[in-house]
Amino acid sequence: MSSLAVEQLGFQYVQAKSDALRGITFEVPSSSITAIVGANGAGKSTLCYALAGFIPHFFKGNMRGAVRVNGMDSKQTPLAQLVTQVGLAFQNPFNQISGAKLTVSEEIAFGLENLGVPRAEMETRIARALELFGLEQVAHQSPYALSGGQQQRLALASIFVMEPPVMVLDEPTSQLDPQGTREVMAAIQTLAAQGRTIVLVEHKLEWIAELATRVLVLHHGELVAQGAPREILQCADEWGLNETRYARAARMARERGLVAKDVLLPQTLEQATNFFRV
Amino acid sequence: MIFIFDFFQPHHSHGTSNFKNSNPKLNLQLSNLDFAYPNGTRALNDVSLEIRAGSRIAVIGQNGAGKTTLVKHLNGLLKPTRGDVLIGDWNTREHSIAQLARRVGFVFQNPDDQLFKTSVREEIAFGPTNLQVAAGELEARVARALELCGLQNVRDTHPYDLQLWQRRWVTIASVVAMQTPIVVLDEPTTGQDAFGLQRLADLLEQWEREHVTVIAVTHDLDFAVEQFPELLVMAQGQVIARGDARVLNDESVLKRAGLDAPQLVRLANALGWADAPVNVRAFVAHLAQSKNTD
Amino acid sequence: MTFMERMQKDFTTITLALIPVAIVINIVVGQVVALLKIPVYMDSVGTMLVAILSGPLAGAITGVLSNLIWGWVLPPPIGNPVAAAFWGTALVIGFQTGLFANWGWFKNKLPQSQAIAYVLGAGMLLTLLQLFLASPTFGSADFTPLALTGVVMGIVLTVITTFLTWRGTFPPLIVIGGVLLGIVSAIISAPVAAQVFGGATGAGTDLLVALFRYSGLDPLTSNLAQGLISDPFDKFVSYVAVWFIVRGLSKRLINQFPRGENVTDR
Amino acid sequence: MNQSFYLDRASGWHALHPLTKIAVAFALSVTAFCVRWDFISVALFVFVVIPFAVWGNIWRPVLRATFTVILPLAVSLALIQGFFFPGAQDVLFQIGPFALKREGLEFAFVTGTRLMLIAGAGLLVVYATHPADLALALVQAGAPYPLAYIIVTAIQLLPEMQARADGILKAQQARGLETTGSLRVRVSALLPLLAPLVYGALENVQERALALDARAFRAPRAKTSWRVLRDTLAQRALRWLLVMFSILLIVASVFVPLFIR
Repeated sequence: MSSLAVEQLGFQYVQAKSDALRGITFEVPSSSITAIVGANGAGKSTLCYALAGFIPHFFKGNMRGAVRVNGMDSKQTPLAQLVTQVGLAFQNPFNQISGAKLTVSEEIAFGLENLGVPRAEMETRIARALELFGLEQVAHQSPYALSGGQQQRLALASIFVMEPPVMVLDEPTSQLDPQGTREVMAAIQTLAAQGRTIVLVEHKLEWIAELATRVLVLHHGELVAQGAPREILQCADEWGLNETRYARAARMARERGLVAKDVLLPQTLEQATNFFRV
Repeated sequence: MIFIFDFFQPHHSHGTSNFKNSNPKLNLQLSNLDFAYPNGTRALNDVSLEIRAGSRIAVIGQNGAGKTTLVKHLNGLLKPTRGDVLIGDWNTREHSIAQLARRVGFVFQNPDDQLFKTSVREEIAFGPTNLQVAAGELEARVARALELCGLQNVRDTHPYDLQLWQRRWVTIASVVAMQTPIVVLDEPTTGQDAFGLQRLADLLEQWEREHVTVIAVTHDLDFAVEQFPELLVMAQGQVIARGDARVLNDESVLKRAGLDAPQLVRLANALGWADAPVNVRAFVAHLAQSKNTD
Repeated sequence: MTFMERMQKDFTTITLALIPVAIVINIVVGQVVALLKIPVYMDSVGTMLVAILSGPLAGAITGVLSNLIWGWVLPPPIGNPVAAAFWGTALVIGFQTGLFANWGWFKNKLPQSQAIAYVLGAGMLLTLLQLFLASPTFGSADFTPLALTGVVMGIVLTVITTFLTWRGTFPPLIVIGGVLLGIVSAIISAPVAAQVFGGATGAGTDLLVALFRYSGLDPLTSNLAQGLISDPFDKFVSYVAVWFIVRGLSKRLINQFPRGENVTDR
Repeated sequence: MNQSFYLDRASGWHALHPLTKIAVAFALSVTAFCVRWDFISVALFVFVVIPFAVWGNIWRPVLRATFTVILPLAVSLALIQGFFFPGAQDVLFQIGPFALKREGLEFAFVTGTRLMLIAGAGLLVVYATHPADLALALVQAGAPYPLAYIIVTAIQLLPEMQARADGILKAQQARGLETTGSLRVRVSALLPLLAPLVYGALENVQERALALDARAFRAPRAKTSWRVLRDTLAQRALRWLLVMFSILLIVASVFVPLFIR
């Protein structure tokens, strides 16, 4: 069963000259990691906003088509209800701190307070979120005192704790160093393993090839390809994606006739090792 | 009163100000550099370094290794606790940041700490205007910066109507237009797609032709080994290795720096090759060679 | 549209996120300007921004909260309990600015000749007000130096804004709005200053109050006169500053605010 | 990194419910306004505010802050009222055309000490109450929920803005902006420094709003709270008494001429 269904979605921001998205149709199966890739300006963030209901409820503009979240039409459902179904986290960890809370625990509690969750239940849920995202050590620190990677994990924890079945993550690692990226990716993997549906926008293709079950490619506001990571990322270079060095080396080797023509380009270390070993 | 900008407090005047704008051969000399933040954190520990004019160096290492602290010394943003930084014949202690801006251009990580004009063009013109570049030349410099950074189509756009990655290009362009003999880039690859990385590579080529010294702090090791002939590896406030991409073949260096090897190094290791190729071309050449010998 | 509907439309999340930022802008800009030792306060720029972008009610609330926080939540040296007493003035600044913005005063739509006429009119009103306050009809002492200063400042501001209007970059009605708002806020502030603080607020403007007292005016009128001299200048300059800030904001952002149309379609 | 005014001390005064502390400050202020005795404010300050401040172990900052606020005010007051109090007769001494009069000084004293008391009482609350607790108490007392958000966010933003201001100063200097030297140089540096600060803060507003909505900030339900405020029956009774006392005093001062100032 699919938790997110997008039909002929289009969007134009108010006073924008052209469409940010056009004719997008796809479904996201439950308990999977779906990656969205594309060059800068391809419409990835806009799509995330639409999936989480911020289009049409937050951004002014002209929306066409429909997004269905567990069967509910996002246009007809109030945002406060949609966010309990689809959680959204985005690039800049600093701006995701509510500002209204003084410690990491309180910050995580913020969403639960808004949903009116009783304090006793909050306690267990916050404890679980702190543990899952490795924030126990800093639970009583100010959110502003954390490192970038910790702040981003706090942002994810704050969404996770509200227990939305679907989590949309818009480039959660773009501001992070490799260490921070690894931390966040590990957390995402755990979430998927626990049955959450993840939609992930990410530039680092090696991670996508490693984690994603499906990949969607956006190009100039349109959905140009979707499918399994290794197949889809074959022509990553044509869409302005940062191809892995494995794929690039393999392509060059293929052009020089050093490897077989019919084998798919490798995207991960493991695939590459097998690819070049034969 | 809050001193939101500390320049309202009394300041001593900095050095003399006889500027020579064209100073093509500026070597950087860092000697016995120590730096501790006011809260006591020791960020640099006895760093001595010489960077010759026209070098292209990537500074790599984990967060907290002292990379940004180091490069912030190169244009006087930070003044050493002990030791000296010489930019050509200028000691950074004796010159204000604004004076040093004639010699060292600095691209910051967060573009929003500096953008304030209502068009990209004006924003790029701000730096050169501060350096008293004449009107005619100013136009030419801005036009050139716009072109090199791929911003011609948005020259009259409001910087905040652009995406973050584009705003980052605006700050790069504003340094390009200052035409300093030395350029420092703090995490230039953040948020860039393949087109952006290619543009960055082209810009590095352009600077190379002009003998501009380029020092970049980056987390993107794949990019660093491909685009920078020289790497400076930092850990715990010290430079632990310096050299070309082959320094990353050394397992102990990677371990001390807490870094993952670049993809090709990892692949070469997995394939059991003795030494790792620095870029895709070298990798394929090595592959071809090994196929031939088989 | 009913009041409740309007409230819901104006108090979007983005408005709520803007209000604390606006309060901090009030404080930061106010402090920096205070350091420059120029005779304006400029401590309502943030309030005015909210009023323009999110409507009069949001502006009024920002004004009140700003003064209460400045007065009672932040400690000295940043905070100053004196500010809290003037919450009423802050409320009116926010509300009035919101109304002006709704009437389209922050847009630039008038034909040039008419625009220049408005600006000249407002400038003359400001200058005449200075003259009147310094004339023997009002007080009884010799106010020549004060009158001279006021008149020169009035003329300088008139010339600058007329020039900007002539160049076509300036909405002339905000100049009138600034002067009007200054008069209104002087009228509201005077009783508070006179009754609660006995006429002194510890600021540089106390010198003016003393001057009017010396001329024989009663406490309330002295404070009123002081306000009528300082406030129109202050609001006039603040409006010009706010207008430049709004002009500098990206359209993408302005469009997200409930009353973004108050400043777009220029 | 956090706001600098709340002082975390383990004292009985700190432990009181925020509304209790506010009620004390309120009753003190009302008394100062309503009771007709020239030394009422001084008496309350010495016999109530200072002991409470000592109890809370915050007497040093409370006194320091009170006098930073009051001193310039008092000087202004003494000069304006001392020399220009309407209808004053009793000349103490003469400086050129100006006469310092007793009635004026008395009025300045009463007004000045009253302001001192109000400031002191307020600071007593501010230094001993965590702003988040204050906000929570207000919301639990029926104030609209976003009020808590606005108060706490505003005070957290201020140090953030100061940190950013430093980054901006450096960034613009690195683009060759001179910020030291003559007044003209400093004034012309103001725009490149203030503008990114203001624009940056404003441009972040949209993402902050997005993050708030993503956390169901506007959900139309009864909210719960993770933070817990300690309240007791005794404190509730005390608050009620203090409020009743204040109201009585106000009413009395209107009807009983003895009380009117």
